[in-house]
Amino acid sequence: MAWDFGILKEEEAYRQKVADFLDKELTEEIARQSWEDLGLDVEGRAFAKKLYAAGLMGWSWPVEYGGKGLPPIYDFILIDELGKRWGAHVPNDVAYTMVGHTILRRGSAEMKKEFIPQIIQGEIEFGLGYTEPEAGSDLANMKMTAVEDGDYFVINGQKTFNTESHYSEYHWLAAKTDTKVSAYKGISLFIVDQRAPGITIRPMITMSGERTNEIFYDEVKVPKNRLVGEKNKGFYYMMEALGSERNYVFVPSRYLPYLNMIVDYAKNTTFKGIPLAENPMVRDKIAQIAVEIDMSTLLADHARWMEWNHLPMTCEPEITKVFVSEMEQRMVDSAMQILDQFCQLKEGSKWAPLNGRMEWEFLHSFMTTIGAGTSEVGRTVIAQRGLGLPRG
Amino acid sequence: MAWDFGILKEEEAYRQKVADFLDKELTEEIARQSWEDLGLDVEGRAFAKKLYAAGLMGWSWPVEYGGKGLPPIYDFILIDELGKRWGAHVPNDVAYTMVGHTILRRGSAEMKKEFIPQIIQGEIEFGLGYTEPEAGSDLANMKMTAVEDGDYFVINGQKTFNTESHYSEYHWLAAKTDTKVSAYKGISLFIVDQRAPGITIRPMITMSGERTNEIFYDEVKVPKNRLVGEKNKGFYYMMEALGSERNYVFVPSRYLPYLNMIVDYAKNTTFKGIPLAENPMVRDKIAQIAVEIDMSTLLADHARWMEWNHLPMTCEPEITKVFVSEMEQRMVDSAMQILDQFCQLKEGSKWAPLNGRMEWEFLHSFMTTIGAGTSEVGRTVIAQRGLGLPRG
Amino acid sequence: MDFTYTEEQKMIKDAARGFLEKACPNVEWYLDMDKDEKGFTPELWKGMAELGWMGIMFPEKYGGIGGSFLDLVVLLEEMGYAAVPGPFFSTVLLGGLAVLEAGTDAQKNDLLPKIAEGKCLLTLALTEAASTVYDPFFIETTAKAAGDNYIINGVKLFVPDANVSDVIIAAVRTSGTTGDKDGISLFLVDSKTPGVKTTLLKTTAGDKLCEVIFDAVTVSKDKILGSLNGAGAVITRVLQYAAVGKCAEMLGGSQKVMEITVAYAKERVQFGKAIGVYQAVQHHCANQKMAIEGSTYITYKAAWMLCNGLPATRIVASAKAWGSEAYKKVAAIGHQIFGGTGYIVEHPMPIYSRRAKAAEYAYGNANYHRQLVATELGL
Amino acid sequence: MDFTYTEEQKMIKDAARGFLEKACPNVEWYLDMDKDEKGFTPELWKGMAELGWMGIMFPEKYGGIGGSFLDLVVLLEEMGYAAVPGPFFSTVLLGGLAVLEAGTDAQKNDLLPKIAEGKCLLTLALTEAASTVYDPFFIETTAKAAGDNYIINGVKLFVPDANVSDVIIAAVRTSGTTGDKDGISLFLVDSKTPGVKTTLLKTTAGDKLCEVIFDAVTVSKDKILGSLNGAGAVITRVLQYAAVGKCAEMLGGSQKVMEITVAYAKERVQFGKAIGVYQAVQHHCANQKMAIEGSTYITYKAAWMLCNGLPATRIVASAKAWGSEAYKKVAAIGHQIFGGTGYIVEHPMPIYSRRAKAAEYAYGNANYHRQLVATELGL
Repeated sequence: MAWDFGILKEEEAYRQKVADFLDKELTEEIARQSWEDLGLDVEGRAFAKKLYAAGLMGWSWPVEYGGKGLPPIYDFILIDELGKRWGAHVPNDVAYTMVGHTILRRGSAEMKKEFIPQIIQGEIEFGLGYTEPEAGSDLANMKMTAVEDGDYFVINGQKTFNTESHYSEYHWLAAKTDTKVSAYKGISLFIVDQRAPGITIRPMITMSGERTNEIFYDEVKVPKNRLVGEKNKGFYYMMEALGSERNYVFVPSRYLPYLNMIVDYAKNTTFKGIPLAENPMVRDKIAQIAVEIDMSTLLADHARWMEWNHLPMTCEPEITKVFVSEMEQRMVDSAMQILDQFCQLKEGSKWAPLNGRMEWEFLHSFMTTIGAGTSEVGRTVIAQRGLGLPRG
Repeated sequence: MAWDFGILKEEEAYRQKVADFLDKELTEEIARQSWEDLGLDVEGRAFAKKLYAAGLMGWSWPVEYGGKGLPPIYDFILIDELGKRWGAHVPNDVAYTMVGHTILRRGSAEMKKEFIPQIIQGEIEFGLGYTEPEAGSDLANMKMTAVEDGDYFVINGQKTFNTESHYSEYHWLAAKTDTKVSAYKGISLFIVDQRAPGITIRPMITMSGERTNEIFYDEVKVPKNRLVGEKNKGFYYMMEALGSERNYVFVPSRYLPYLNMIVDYAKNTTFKGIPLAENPMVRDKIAQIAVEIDMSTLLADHARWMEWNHLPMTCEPEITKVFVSEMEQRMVDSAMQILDQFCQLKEGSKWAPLNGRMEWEFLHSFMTTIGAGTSEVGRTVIAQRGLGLPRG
Repeated sequence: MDFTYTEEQKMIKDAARGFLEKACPNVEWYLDMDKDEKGFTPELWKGMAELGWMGIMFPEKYGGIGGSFLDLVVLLEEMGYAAVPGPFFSTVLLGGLAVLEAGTDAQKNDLLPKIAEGKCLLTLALTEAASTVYDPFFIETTAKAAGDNYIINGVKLFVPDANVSDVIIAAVRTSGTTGDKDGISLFLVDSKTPGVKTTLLKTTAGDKLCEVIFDAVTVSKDKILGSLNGAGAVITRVLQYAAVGKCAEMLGGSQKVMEITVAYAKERVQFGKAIGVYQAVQHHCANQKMAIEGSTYITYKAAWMLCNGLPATRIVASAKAWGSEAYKKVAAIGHQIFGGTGYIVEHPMPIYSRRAKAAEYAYGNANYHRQLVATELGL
Repeated sequence: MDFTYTEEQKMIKDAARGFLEKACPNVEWYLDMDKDEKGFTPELWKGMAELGWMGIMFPEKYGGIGGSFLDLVVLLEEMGYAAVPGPFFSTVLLGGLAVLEAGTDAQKNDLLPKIAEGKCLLTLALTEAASTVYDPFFIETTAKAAGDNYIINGVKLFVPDANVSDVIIAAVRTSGTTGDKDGISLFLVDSKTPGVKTTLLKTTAGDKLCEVIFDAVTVSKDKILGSLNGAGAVITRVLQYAAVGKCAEMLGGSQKVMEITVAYAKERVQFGKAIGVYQAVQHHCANQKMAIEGSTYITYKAAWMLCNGLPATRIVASAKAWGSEAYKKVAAIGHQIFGGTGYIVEHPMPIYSRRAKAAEYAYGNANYHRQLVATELGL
C-alpha cells in the first residue's frame, strides 16, 4: 500500500493491444455514431462484436460467463482508449457498463447465464428505462406500474429520454410494483423485450441532433422470470449501481481529442502573422482546459480505484460526474473563444473549423450537467453523503 | 418620462462644489480613517462638521430641520464624491445615511427636532445595534430584551459587530419588547445614550485591522421617549429602511480609486522592458474591473432613482448589494494577479505597491459578502421578492 | 436621471409584443425558419414594414417616422424577446444606418424610402477570413479604380442575410495596409452584379450568415458610400449602433428566458415541491435577474449616449462585453432548470441558447470589447 | 494504481497531527508568531528536529531518515493543516534539497547533518525586484570572479526566513543575460558575511519574507553549489519540489478549513435550523470538497512522478495552477459560511485565508503555471 499512479505491466500490455486495434479498426464513421450518441447503427453494433472477436472484451468479467475474471481496470482501459478516439460508447454501453453489472449482482442464475455472455460478446444492448415526465431528478416519483397477473407482470405507463431504445434489443425498465408504499420500497426492475406488443417508441430529437425516445407501455406483458432480483427492491438496486455507473459513463479521456484539436488549431492558426499560440490569453485558456482534464482523469481514476478495491464509495463518483460535466461546458466555452466567430459554423459548412466538432460539442454540453442527475442533486449528494451535512 | 442618464444642471453644480471642496480639504489622513472603517478619529468627526459649515450637508433633508428640501440625489452626489476620494463614510454615515431617515419617517416630533438638526450638522453619530451572536443573517432571532418599568425601558443582553459604537454618541438599538410573540412582532427600536450606565463596550478587531465592538447591556435604563415610533414595530421599521440603507451604503464610486490605481500601475510598470498594459491578459482583467464598476454604478443609480421617485423597491437595492460586494472580491483578486508576488506586501513594507491599499482591500473584502446580509440571503430575497418564487 | 420608457416607446413595445406573438407562432415555425434558405416569410416582413419598423429612425422626408435610436432599441429588445428571424437587423442597422450616416442626398433619397417600405434589403460585408480574431478593420478585399468604375476583389465572411439582400455594402481597401482604419471605403453593390457570389454558411443559430465572394465585381464610382478612404469612422459608428442593437436583442432574449424559466420553476414539481422552492433554483434565478438588470441599464445608457452624441466608445464596449456574457449565462441557467425538457429541439430554450451564442460573437465577443475598454482606460 | 498512504506515512501523519496540535496551541499563538521577528519558537523547532522532520528525505549517512519526497509531502500536508509557521520549508525544501541535489560530498557532509539536527537554517534567494511578473530566472544579481573569490552584488526579494537563516543560497548571474536559464550559479553564502543585509517585509500572511541586499559580498569559490553557470537545472528541480511541497501545504490547509467550516455549518443555527441544512451552504461545502479532492490526487501524483524520476513539468505546473486557486476558493467559502465570526482576527479562518494568499503567489501563481502548462502542450 502506497501512493501509486502507474499501471501494471500486464495492464499496459492490454492497453497497447486495445490501442493498436482501435488505431487500425475504429473508423471515423463508427466513432462518430458513438461520439454523437446518434445511436449505433449497423456498423457500430457490428464493431462491438468485432472488439469481442479480437479478444478485447470481457476481461473484467467472470470466467464462467466467458470473461477473464480480472479487475475492472481492464474495462476502464478499454473505455478510456475508445474515449480518446471519440468512441466512448462503442461496446453497447448500457449493457456493458451499466445493466450487466446489476444482472451479475442481483440477477438469478438463469438470467446471468442468458444475458451476461451476450453482453460480453457485444450481441445485445439495452435502453435505460428510468426517467418519466414527472420523474427527472426525482426518480422516485415514477408512475409506471407493473401489476402481477399469473406468470406475467402487466406494465402500463410512459418513459422518456430512453436513448438507446430504438436500436436495442431490451429495455431495462423500472416500474412500480407496489403503489401503496413509498416509492423507494415499491419499485422493481425488469428486462423487457423492446419489441414486445404494446410498446410504442417515439423519437425525441435533441438540440444537438441526437435521437432519444419516449416510450409508451400499453398492457405490456412481461414474464415473471424477467424480474431482476427481488420484487420491490428496484430502487435500491438502481442506487446501489449508481456510483459504478458514473465510473463507467463519465470518461475523461473523451475530452482529449478536443484538447488536441484546439492545441493544433492555436499552433497552426495565425492572426496578423502571429500564431494564436503566442497570445497569453489563448495559452491560459487552453492550459486551463488541460489542467481540468488532468483533474477529471485523477478524480475518475480515484473513484474507479475505490470501486475495484471494494471500498465504500460515498460521493466520489458523484464528484467525478459533477466536475467532468461542468468542465465540459467550461472547455467548450473557452475553445469557442479561441475559434472566435468561426466557432458557430456547423459541420459541413464552408469555413467550419475543426470539422464543426466544437460547435456540436457546444450544443451537446447543455446535457452534461443535467443527464444522469443534475449538478444540483450531485452537490447535495456530495454535501450530505460525503460531508455528513444534515438533510432538510 | 424618458430614458435619461444625465444629471440636472443644478445637480452638476452641487457636484462640482462638493468636488472642489473635497479636493482641497479632504486630507489623506481623514479619508483614510473613513476608508478603512478604522473609526473616525477627532479629525474625521470634525470633518463632518466642516462639510456642514461649507454648506454641503443636508441638501436632501427637510427645510424645517435645517435642510434644503431637495431630492435624495444631492446626498447621493455627496457620498459618491466622497467615495471617489476614499471617504465614503465621512459624514457620520450611520446617522446621516441610515438612522436619520428612520427617525424622519417614524420618530416623534420631539425626537426629530432633537436629532435631525444634529445629524445634518455632523454633530452626532450612532452605532448600529442589530447583530447578536445568535442573530446574524437571522436578525429576528435576537435575544436582547427591553422591559418597561415606569418611565423607562430596562435593557439587558449583548450585541456584536457594532462598528461605530466606540466613538458614537448614541446606540441605535433593536431589542425585544415582547418575547411571547414572533420576533417580527416583538422588537422595538431605541436611541440609547452610548455612555449610559450599565453599558460595556469591548473592542473586536477584524482581520483587516478595523475596530468593531461587542456591547453588553446590564440593566440599562432608557427613557421611554427614546423609543422610536411604536412599540413592537421595530422589525418592521428595520425592514422598511433596508432598501434605502443599501442605496446609501453600497457606493460604487468607492472602487474608482482602485481602478485608477491599477490602471496607473499597469501603465507605469514594465516587465522585460514592456509595460504590463500591453499584455492582453492584464488588459482583459482591468477592463473587466471597469465594466463591473460601470455596472455597479448603473445598478446603484437605478435603485436610488426608484427610491427618490417613491417607486416600490422589491429587490433592486439588494441586487446592488450582492453585485457590488461580489464585484469587490473579484476586483481585488484580479488586481492582485497583476501585482503578482508584490500583492502581499502591506502598507509600510518596503516594496509595497500602491501603498498597500490593494492588500488591505483583500483582507477587507471578505466582509463585503457577509456584512449587512450575506449574498445567500440576498439571492433568496431577489428570487422571492423580485421574481415571486415561493418560500420553502 | 430617468429609467423609464416614453409613452411612445411603451406603445412600440406593446405593439411589437402583440404582433410578434402572432407572427412567430410556435417552435416549429422557428425551426422551419432555421432550415429555410431565406429565414423569414414575406408575410412577416410585410407586417413589420406596415408597422413602420424599418423606417423607425429615418427622418420623415425619407419615408421614416422620425424616431430616435432609443426607439429602435426598444423595438430590438422586443425582437430579441420574440427571437424573430429575418433581415431586419442587417437591413436597418447595418445598411440603413450606414446610408443615413454617410450617404449622399441622392443615395438617401434612393434607398431610405425603399428600406422603410420594406422593399429593399441591405447588408454590410465586413469581416474576412484572415480575421481569425475578430477585427472589422482587417480588410484585404480591394477596390481598384478603373475609369469611372471600381473593380472589387475579395472574400467576405459572416455577412448576414446577403443571400436575400438587394444591396450589399462592401467594405474594401482602397489604400493603406491591412488593419488600418484609414484607406477603407464603402461601396453600395447591387447583389445581382456579376461576380458577386453568395454562399450560405451553416450556423449554430440557423441565422443566415454568408460568405460573399467578390470576383472582379465592377461598381460605378457613384456607388461609393461616404468618402473615398474615409469609411473607418462610418464603420466605427455603424458598429456602435450594431453592438448596442445586439445588446438590446440579447436583453430581450434574456428576459424571455428568465420569464419561462421562472414560470417553469414555479410549476414543475420534484421531491414533492415546486422546484422554485429550492435555494439552488432560487439562486440560479436570482443570478439571471442580476445579469439582466445589468444588461438593461447598460444597454439603455449606451443607446442614450449614442443618441445624445456623447462619447460612447467605452460604454458601448462595456455593454457588449457585459451583454454577451450575460445572455449566455442566463440561457445556461435556463437549460439547467428546464433539465432534459429544455434539451429537446422542439423546446423554446434551444432557440434562445443558440441565438445567445450567435449574439455573443456578433460585432465582437466579450474579449474583443474588453480590449477596447482597456484602450479607453489608457492601457 | 493505489491511492493510499504507506503505514510509515500514516505514522508520520498521526505523529505530526499530535505534535502540532500541542505545539501550535491557539490563534493567539499564531498571531504572536505573525508579529514575532523570527516567526517561530526555539521549542517548536527543537521538537520538529527531534521528530526527525528536517532530515526526513536525507539519506541516513547524512543524519537523515532516508525517506522519500512522498514522505516529506505527507508531513507538509500536516504542516499546512496546522498552518505551522517557521523556517522548515525554506530550510528543507529550498535549502536542503538544493544541497542534496547539487552539493559536493564536502558540502553535503558539512550541511545536511546540521540541517537534519535543526542546527542550521537555510534559504534560497532567488527572485528580484525587476520580476514584476514572477520569473525565477530573471536574475540580475551578479557574482564576479576575483581571485579565489567571487563578489556578489544585487538585491533579492521575497526570500523566506532570510532573517533567521545561517546560510543563504544566492542565485546569481555569472554569465549570460537576464532571463536566461544558462549562466546562473548558486552560492552558499553565510548569512553573517559582511555586506549581506536582510530586511523583513510586511506580508499578508505574516510570514517572514525578506529583502536581502548583497553589497559587494565576498564568497570563496568553493561555496559554489553545483556547477558554475549551470544552476538553471538545479533551480528548476528545486522549484518543482517547492511547488509540490507548497501544494501539499495548501492541501492540508484546505482540509482544515473545510473541516471547521462543515463542523460550524452543522452546529450554527439560523432561521431555526442548522445552516448546514440549507442548499446554498451544502453546495458551498460540496464545492470545497470537490476542490480538495482534486488537490489531493494532483498533489500526490506530482509528488509520485518526481519521486519516480518521471517527466513532471506538466503535472507539477498543473498541480500548482489548480492548488493555488483551490485553496483560495476553499478559504473564501469558509469565510462566507462563518460570516462575521470568521472575520475577527482571533478566529482561525484569517490564519488560513492569509496563508492561502501567500501560498497562491509562492513559486508562481496559477497564471504563471498555466503558461508553463501551455508550453508543455506545445503552445
